Amino acid sequence: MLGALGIDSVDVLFEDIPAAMRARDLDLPDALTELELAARLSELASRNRVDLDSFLGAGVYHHYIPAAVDQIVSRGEFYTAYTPYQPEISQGTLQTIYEYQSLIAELTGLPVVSASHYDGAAATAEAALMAVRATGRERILASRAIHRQYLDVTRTYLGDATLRLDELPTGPDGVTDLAALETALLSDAGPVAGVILGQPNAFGVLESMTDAAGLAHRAGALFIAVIEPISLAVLSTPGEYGADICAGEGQPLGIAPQYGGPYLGILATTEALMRQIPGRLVGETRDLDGRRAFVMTLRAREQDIRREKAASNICTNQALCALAATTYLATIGPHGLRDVAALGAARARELERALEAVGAPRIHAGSYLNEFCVRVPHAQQVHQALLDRGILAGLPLARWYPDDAQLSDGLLVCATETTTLGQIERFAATLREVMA
Amino acid sequence: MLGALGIDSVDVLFEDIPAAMRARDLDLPDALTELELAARLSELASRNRVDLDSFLGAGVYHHYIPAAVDQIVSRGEFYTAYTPYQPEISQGTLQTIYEYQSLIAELTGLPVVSASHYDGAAATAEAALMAVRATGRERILASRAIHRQYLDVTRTYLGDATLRLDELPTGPDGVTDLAALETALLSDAGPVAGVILGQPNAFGVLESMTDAAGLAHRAGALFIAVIEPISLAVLSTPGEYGADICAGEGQPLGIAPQYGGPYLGILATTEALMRQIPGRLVGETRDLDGRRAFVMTLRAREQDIRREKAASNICTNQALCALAATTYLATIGPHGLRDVAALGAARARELERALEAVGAPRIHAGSYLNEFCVRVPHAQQVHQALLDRGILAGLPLARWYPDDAQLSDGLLVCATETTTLGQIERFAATLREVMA
Amino acid sequence: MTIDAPPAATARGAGPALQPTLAELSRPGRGGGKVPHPPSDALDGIPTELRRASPLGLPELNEPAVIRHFVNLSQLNYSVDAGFYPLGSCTMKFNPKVNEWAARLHGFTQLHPLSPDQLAQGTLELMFDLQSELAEIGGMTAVSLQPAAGAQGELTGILMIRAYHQARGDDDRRDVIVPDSSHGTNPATASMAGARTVTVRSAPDGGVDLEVLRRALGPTTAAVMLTNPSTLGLFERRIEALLEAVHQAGALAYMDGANMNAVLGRFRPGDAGFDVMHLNLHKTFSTPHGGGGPGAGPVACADRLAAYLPGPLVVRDEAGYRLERPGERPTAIGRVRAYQGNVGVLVRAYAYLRAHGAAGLREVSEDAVLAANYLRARIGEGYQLPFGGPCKHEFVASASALRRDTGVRTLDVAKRLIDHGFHPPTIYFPLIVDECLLIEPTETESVDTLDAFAEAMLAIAREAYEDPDRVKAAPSSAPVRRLDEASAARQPRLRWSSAR
Amino acid sequence: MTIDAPPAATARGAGPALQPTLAELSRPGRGGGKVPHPPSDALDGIPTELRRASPLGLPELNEPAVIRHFVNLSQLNYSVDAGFYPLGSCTMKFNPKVNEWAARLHGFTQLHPLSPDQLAQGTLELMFDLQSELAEIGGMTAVSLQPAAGAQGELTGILMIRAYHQARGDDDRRDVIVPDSSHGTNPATASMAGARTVTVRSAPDGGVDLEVLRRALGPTTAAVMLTNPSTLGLFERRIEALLEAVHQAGALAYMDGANMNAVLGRFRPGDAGFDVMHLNLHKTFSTPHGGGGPGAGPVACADRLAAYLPGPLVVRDEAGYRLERPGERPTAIGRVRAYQGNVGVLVRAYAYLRAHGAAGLREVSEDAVLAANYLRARIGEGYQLPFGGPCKHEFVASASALRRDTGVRTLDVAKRLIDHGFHPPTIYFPLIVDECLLIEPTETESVDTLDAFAEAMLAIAREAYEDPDRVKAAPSSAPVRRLDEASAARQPRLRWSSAR
Ligand SMILES: Cc1ncc(COP(=O)(O)O)c(C=O)c1O
Ligand SMILES: Cc1ncc(COP(=O)(O)O)c(C=O)c1O
Repeated sequence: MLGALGIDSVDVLFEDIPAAMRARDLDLPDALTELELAARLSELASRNRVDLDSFLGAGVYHHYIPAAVDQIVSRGEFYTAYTPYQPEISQGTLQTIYEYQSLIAELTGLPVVSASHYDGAAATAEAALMAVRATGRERILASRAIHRQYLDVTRTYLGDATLRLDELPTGPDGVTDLAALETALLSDAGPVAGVILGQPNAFGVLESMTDAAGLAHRAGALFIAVIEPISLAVLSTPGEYGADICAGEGQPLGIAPQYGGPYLGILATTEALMRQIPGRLVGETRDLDGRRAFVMTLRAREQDIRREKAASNICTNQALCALAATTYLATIGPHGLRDVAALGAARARELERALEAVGAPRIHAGSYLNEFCVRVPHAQQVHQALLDRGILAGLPLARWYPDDAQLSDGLLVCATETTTLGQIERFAATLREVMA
Repeated sequence: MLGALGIDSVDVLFEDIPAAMRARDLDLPDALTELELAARLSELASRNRVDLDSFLGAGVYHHYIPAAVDQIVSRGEFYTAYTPYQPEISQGTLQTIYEYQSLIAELTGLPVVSASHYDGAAATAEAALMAVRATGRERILASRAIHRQYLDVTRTYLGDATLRLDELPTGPDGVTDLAALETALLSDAGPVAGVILGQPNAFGVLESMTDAAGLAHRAGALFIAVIEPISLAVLSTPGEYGADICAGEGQPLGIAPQYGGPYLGILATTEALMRQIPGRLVGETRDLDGRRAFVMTLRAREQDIRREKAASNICTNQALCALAATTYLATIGPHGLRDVAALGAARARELERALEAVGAPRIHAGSYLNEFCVRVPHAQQVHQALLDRGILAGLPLARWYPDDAQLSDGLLVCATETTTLGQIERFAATLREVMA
Repeated sequence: MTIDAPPAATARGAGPALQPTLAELSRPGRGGGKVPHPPSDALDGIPTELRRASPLGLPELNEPAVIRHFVNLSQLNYSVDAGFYPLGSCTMKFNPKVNEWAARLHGFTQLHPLSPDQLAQGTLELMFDLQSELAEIGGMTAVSLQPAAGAQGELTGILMIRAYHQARGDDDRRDVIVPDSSHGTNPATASMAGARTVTVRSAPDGGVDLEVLRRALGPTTAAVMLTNPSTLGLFERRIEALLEAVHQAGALAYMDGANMNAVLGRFRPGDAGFDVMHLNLHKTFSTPHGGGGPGAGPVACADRLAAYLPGPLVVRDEAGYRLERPGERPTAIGRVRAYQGNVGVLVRAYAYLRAHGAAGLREVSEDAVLAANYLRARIGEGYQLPFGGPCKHEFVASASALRRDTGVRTLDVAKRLIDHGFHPPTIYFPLIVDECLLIEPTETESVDTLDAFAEAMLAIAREAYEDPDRVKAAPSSAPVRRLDEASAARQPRLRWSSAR
Repeated sequence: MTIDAPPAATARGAGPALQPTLAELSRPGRGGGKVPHPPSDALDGIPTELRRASPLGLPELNEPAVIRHFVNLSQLNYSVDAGFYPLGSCTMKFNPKVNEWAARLHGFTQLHPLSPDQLAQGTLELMFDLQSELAEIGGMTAVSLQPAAGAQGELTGILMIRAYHQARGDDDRRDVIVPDSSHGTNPATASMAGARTVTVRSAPDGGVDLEVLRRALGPTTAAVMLTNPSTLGLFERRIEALLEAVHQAGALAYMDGANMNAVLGRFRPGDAGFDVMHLNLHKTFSTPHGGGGPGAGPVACADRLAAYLPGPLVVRDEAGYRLERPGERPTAIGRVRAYQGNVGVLVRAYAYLRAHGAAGLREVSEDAVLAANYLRARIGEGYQLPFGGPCKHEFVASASALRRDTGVRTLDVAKRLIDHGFHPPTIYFPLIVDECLLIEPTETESVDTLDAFAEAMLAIAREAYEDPDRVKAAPSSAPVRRLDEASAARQPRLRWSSAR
C-alpha cells in the first residue's frame, strides 16, 4: 500500500501531528501471545471469589440463565454488527429490538419502550429529565427508598444548575411516606415535574404505587416507577397503577452480574409521551414490495440528527443486552417467568423464617417479594464472619444509610429461584453460630 | 394431530408392539428442570480434578486451543447439520471437509485423506484392514511401541479368524528392532500385509522410519505410520519416508482431552490406494452453471451403497472434530504450528534436564521430540505422592508393560507449549522431596 | 491464483456466497500471535534426517480472515438450528443448548483420558449412571459406552456374539443374517467382523419374511441383525416368532437400536429376548450430528453376553468409581476405542436423559410417532405409501406414480423441496422401495412445521404435472445448482494443489 | 393471526428469509422446563391489590422455536464477522475471539457488583491496570472506567469541567463550543449538562477556523469540545494555537477521543494540553458493537480535573485493590453509573491492550491510517475528495458530481453497495459535506478487501452513468428492498398488539 501511495514510510502520514506534540514511546506491559493472555485472564478470573452462598441482591440478582441465551448472544452476526443504519441488511437486529420493545411493553403495561439505556440508574435519570422536559418544571421528588446509586446518578444527571431533586422519607414500615409526598408536592419549593418511587423499593418493601401516582397526578406531576422486571410477572404493572414512565434495571432478564455491567436500562412510557422518550425506537413498516420490515423511527429525537436539541445524547446503547433479555423472555415464557418470581418469593419466605428463628428478625413490617431487611447485632462484623465461612450475607446497610439508626444493624438479603433450601439452612445455622 | 388421524389416544399407534412385550414403566431418576440439571452437571464437572500441573501425554496432549476454534465449532449451522447428502445446501460442511483433506495432505505428505475416523486407534485398525485388502495378505506386523491401546483396538478389529497381528520388539534405546522386523518379514508365518510403526513412538522416541519403510516394501508389505500431527510441522513426513498409509490421532489439533473423546482419527494414503481408503471423501466439482462446488465422491466404497462389500462399515464419523482441526490449522498457521512443536520440544528438554538433576534420568537413548521415559524408583508410589501434591507426573508404565523390567520403574512424561518453566521447576523440586 | 467462486461482492446481500478456499485466501506473512516463539535451539536434539524436508505449505491467514471464512461457510449449510430436517433414519431432532453448555464445562473438557480414577470421579459417576440408565431403557444387563457410533456398536456386538459362540466351542457360526431392508452398516459390519453376510428378502408388508428367515437359519448362523423399528419405520410385528426361531437355531439376536426414538418406554429389546443391541445417542438422545459426527453408539447386552463387552467399563466400589483394570474381565473382546468413548457426547446424552426422566422419554416417543403418522397421512394425499400404517417414528413414501406420469423423480422432488426452504428427506433408501422417500419428522417439530412441509410436498406434486421441467431444474435458489457428481468421481480432486 | 413475512418456505435456499415475530410463533402451552414450579402458596404474602391484574401476554415458545427464530434473524444481519463494514466514525474493526472467551469466564461473570472488595481482587486488579494503561495512552493522570459509552463519557467530562469552574467560583462559564463538524453527541451532551451550545463553522480545509473560534471564546466559555482526529478524518493541524486560545480564555479543552484509533502511540492528548477526554473502547480497543452496544467510554483527565472524576475509582493499598469508599473523594461529581461500569466490556479491552503492547498499538494506528489513505486514493478515482490528504483513520468522499450528472445520490450508492456484498459507509455525516460518504476501513482489513470495495464503488459510479435507475432501485438482493420510513414515523407501530 505504501507503494501505491508513493511513500516509503508510514511516518509521512503522521506529519500532520505537530512535531512538539508527537508522543514518546508508550510505557505499557509487553505484548502477550494468545496463550499467555489466556493464562493471565484465567488467573485474574480465578482470583475473584464467586463460590460463596450469596444472599446479595440490592438491585442485581443471580437468576438462572437458560443456555439458549448465551448461544444466541454469542452469534457474531448479532454481536459484531452495529446500529442498524442500513435496515435492508439489519433486519435481524431491528426485529429483535422491536420484539424487545413489545415484550417490555407487555411486562410493564406501558406501550412505548426505548431500545435500551446504559443501566437502571441512567434510565431513572433519563426519566427524570424526561419529566422535566414534558412538564417544563424543574423539581423532582424521589423516594429515599430507591436504590442509593440510582439517586446518586439521577442527581449527577440533573446537574447543579436549575434542576433540583428532593428526597422523600420512608416510614418505619419501610414504605415511602405518602403524607410527606403530599406536603412536598404542595411546598413552595416549586412545582414538581416528576415523582419517583421504586417497586419493590430498595428495602425490598412493596409501595402503594396507586396512591402515590394519584397524588403526583393531582399535582400535575408525572409519576415515575422504578421497577424490577421479573417482579412484574406477579406484581401490579406501571400501566395498571398509572405510571407515566417506568425505568428499571433489566439485568435479571438473562444478564450475568459481571461486577456491574453491561446491563440494560429499561425505559417505557405512555403514548402521550412517545415523542419525549430518549433513545432508539424501532417501528414496523413495509418495503417497496410490501413486505413487512422494521426500521429505526422517530429519529428526529436523536443526537445525530438533532444535535443540541436532541432528547438525550445517547448514541451507543446496550442493544446486545436487550437481545439477551428478549431471548431470555422468549425462552422462559410467561409461565416460567411467573415461576421464577414466585419461587424467589417462596424461598425468601423460607429465608425470613430461618433467620427469624436464629434471632435475625425483619426490620420492616411492609410486605415484600423476594428481598427484605433483617436486624443483626453488629451487622458489619457478622457479615465479615459469615464471609469467612463462605456466605455472602447480603448487603450491610449502614454503609449506604449512615444516618439511619433503624438500619445501622441492618442487612438486606434476598433469595431467588437459584437459592436452595440447603443454602438457607446453612446461612441460618452459621449465623446462629457466629452471633453466639 | 390425534384428531386428524381419527384416533383418541396415541396408544393406538403402539398396538403393533405385541402385548407381551410392552415395557413396564422405566425406572429412571426424576426429570430435572434446566436449572436443576445445570446445577447437577456443574457439580459433576467440578468433581473432576483438572487443576493439577500435568505432564501426562501418552497420545493425548494439552495444547493451547485458540478461542476462534470454539467460536466456529459452536455454530449451530455446523454442529446441527448432518452428512452432506444434499450438496446444494451443504457447501459449508463440504468445503470444510475438502479443506481438512487438503491440510492433512499437506501435513502428512500423503495426497488422499479421508474425512475422519473415530480416533487414532480406530484409524490404525482401519489402516491394517486396508493393507489386508490391498495386498490380499493376512498378517500385520506392529511395533510394540505404538500406543498399547492402538495395538488392542487393531487386534480387536482384526478379529480372531484368519487375520493375525504380530508385535515387533524394541531395543534398549526405545527404538523398534529393525533386525527383528527383517526376520519377521521373512518368517514362514505368512506374507506380511502391513508393517506399523509409530513416530514418535509410544515411548516418545523417534524411529528410523525410512529404514523400516524400505524393509517393508522390499517384502511387498505396505508401510503404515502412526503419527502425531503437530510433530509433522518439524518431523519428516510419511510422504517423505515412503509410508503407504498414515494413521494418527488428531486430538492435538484443537480438540480438548475430555477424558477420551470425541477425537479425530486421521487416515491418509497414496493415490495408488485411493479406492481402498475407508470413510468419506469430498471432491471438487462444478454445478450446472459452472460454479466450483464440493461433493461427496467415490461413494461406491461406502456402506450405504455397497453394503457387505463396502470398504468399512463407517457411517457417522467425527466431522465436527475435523472442522475443529481445520479451524485450528487455519488459525495457528504454518509458523505457529512449528512454534508449537518446537516450543514443546524445548520445554521437554528443560524437563529432561530438571528431572535428571534430581535423580530421574531418561530410560532410552533414542532421540525424542516432546515426550520421554524417565526412571524413578518406586514409580507408582512416587506418582501417587506427587498427585497428592498437585502434580500429575505422567504415565506409570508398569501398568501398561507389566512384563518389561526396563519399564517397571518408568514414567512417561511430556511437555507442550502450555507447560511453564515454573511447573517444571515445581515438578523437579517436589520429586526430589518425595524421593528423599 | 484464480478464485472460481463468484466474488464475495455479488452475493452477500442475496444470501450466503460461495467462498474461496483457505489456500486461496492465504497471504505470506499473515497470522501469528497465538503462541510464544521457541528458543532457536529448540530442535537441536533432532537429527537432521528425521526432520521435515518439504516446506510446510499450510495457508497463512490472520484471525479475521479465518473467522469470516468459516462464518460465511456455515451460512451455506442447512441445519436443524435453522430449519426442518426430516432426514429419515437420522432422527434430526433439536439439540438442547444446555447440553452444549454442559459438554464445554472446564472440568469435563480438560480431563485427560489416562487420568488416575481419583481425578476423574465426576465423569466416572456420569458414565456409571449413563451405563445403568441405558441398560434400563434397553432392558439389558450391562452397557459399554465405548463405541463411537452405531456402526462401531454393531461391530462390537457382532464380535461379542462371535466370542460367545467360540467360548462354547461353536466355532462354525460365522454367518450373519440381515433383512434386505436393513441399514447398510449391518451387512458392512458383518463383513468387517469376518462373517459371511446372508441377506433375506422382506415380506410384502415390509416385515421379515419368517419362512425365508427360517430357511436361512442353521448351524452356521452366528446372529440375526434386526433393525427394529425397521428402516421402513415399521415395528417388526412377527417379532415373537422371529426371536424364537433365531434362538431355536442356536443363533443370537442383535438389535440395531438406532431407531429407539420410536419406542422409548414402550418396548425394551432385552425384555423381548434380544441378546445385544446398540443405541445411537446422536439420534435418540439428541446429541448433535456435527455435519457427519461425532456421535456415540453404546452397546447394551443381556446377561449371557456381559462377559464379552469391551473394557474398560465403569464400576463402583468402596473407593468410588473406577475403570476396570486391564485384564480384570479376561473374556472381554478387547478395546474398540483407544480410551473410554466419545465422552463429550455422553455428557450431552446424560443431560438429555436427566432432563426427561421416564415419563419424558415415553412422551418423546409418543410425540415422534404421532408426528410421523400425522405427516404420513398428509403426504399420502399426493404420494404413494407402499406399506400400511401405523408407522413408528418415520415412514416411507414413494414418488413412483409421479415418475410414471410426469417423469419427475424422487431426486427432483427432493431438490425442489430446497427451493421451498426445507431439507429433503432421505431418498432412494431403503433400496428395496421404488422412488423411495424416507421421512422422519421427530418429536421436536410443531404441527405448523409439519403442515408447511406437507403443503410444499403436495405443491411439488402438483407442479410436476403442470411444469415438470421446473421441478427437474431445481434447486434454483440454493447457493449452487445441481452438481456434476460423475466427473467428481471420474477425476477425483480431493485437495487443493500444494503449490501455492 | 396473519404472518406478513413470506412463508419460510420460499426463501431459505435463496438466503435468509424474513421471520414471523415471537408473538406470531406463540402457541398456548408451549415452553416450560427451565425452572422448578413454586409451591402454590408462594405469593400468599402479597396483598391482592399489589398483584398483577392483567394477563401476562408473553409469547409461549419452546426452545427449538426460540433458537430457530434467532438463528434465522441473525442471518438477516450484516456483521463484521461476515464481511467488510466500513462505517465511518464507528471503527468496525475485527473483534478478537479470545476477548469474548475471557469476558465469559465464570469468575468474571458471576461477580456481584456490590461484592466486598476482598472477593473481587481479580476484576479490581484488571480495572486498576486498565485505568493506568488508558491514562498512559492518553497522556493523562487519572481515569474513570464508569461511563458506558462515548456520549456518557462526554457528559462526565463536561460535568467535571463545570465542577472545576465552580470550585474556582467561575460560575458563569456555561457555554460549550463545538465545531460544526463535531459528532452529534458533543452538542447533545452540552445541552444535557445544562450548558449552552455554541457551534463554530469549520475552515475550508476541514479544520477549526481559528478566527471564528477566537471570537466565540470568552468569559462564559466553559469548554471547547474537539474531536481529534475530526469526523472528517483529519488531524487538527492548528491544534497548538487552538489549545493556547482556549486556555488563554480561561476555558478548558475537552477532546472527543473516539477516533484515537488513528493516533495510538503517536499523539497523547494530555501531552498536547487537553484537560479531559474520553476513549471509545468499542472502537479503538475492539470490543464488539453488539448491534448498537454495549460499549464503554472511559474518561481520562489531567491532574487539575482528577478530583472531579466520578467515583468510585479503583485504588490500591496494602490490603490489595479496592473501590473508593463513599465520600472518600468529596469533590467527585458523583456517580454516572449504578456500579463500576461495563465491566464485561472492560475485560475485552484489557485483553486487547495486553495482546498488543506499546509497539502493537502503534502498529494498529499505522495500519489503520495506511489503509484509509490507500482506500482514499482508490475511491478518489471516481468520487470527489473535498479535503486534502493525508487523512487519518477515515476519510470523506462525496458523490456530488454523480448527483449532478446522473441524479444518483449518495444514498443510492450506499444501497447499491449492498448488492455488491458490502456494508455501506456512513452517509450524510458529517452534515457539513454535500452528498457525504464517511469511509473507515480499519486496520484489520486486507488490501484484497480494500481493492474489492474500491472496485465496487467505482463500478457503481460507472453504472450511475450507464443505468442510473438500476442504482436507484438498489438494493435488489437484500432480504428486503428500501423501506417506507416516512409512514413508519407518521404512524409509529412500536410493538405488536398485545391481544394475541
Ligand atoms: C438404522 C440405523 N442403523 C445403523 C446406523 C449407523 O449408525 P452410525 O451412523 O452412528 O454409525 C444408522 C445411522 O446412520 C441407522 O439409521
Ligand atoms: C467522534 C465520536 N464521538 C462520540 C461518539 C459517541 O460515542 P458513543 O456512541 O459510544 O456514545 C462517537 C460514536 O458513536 C463518535 O464517533
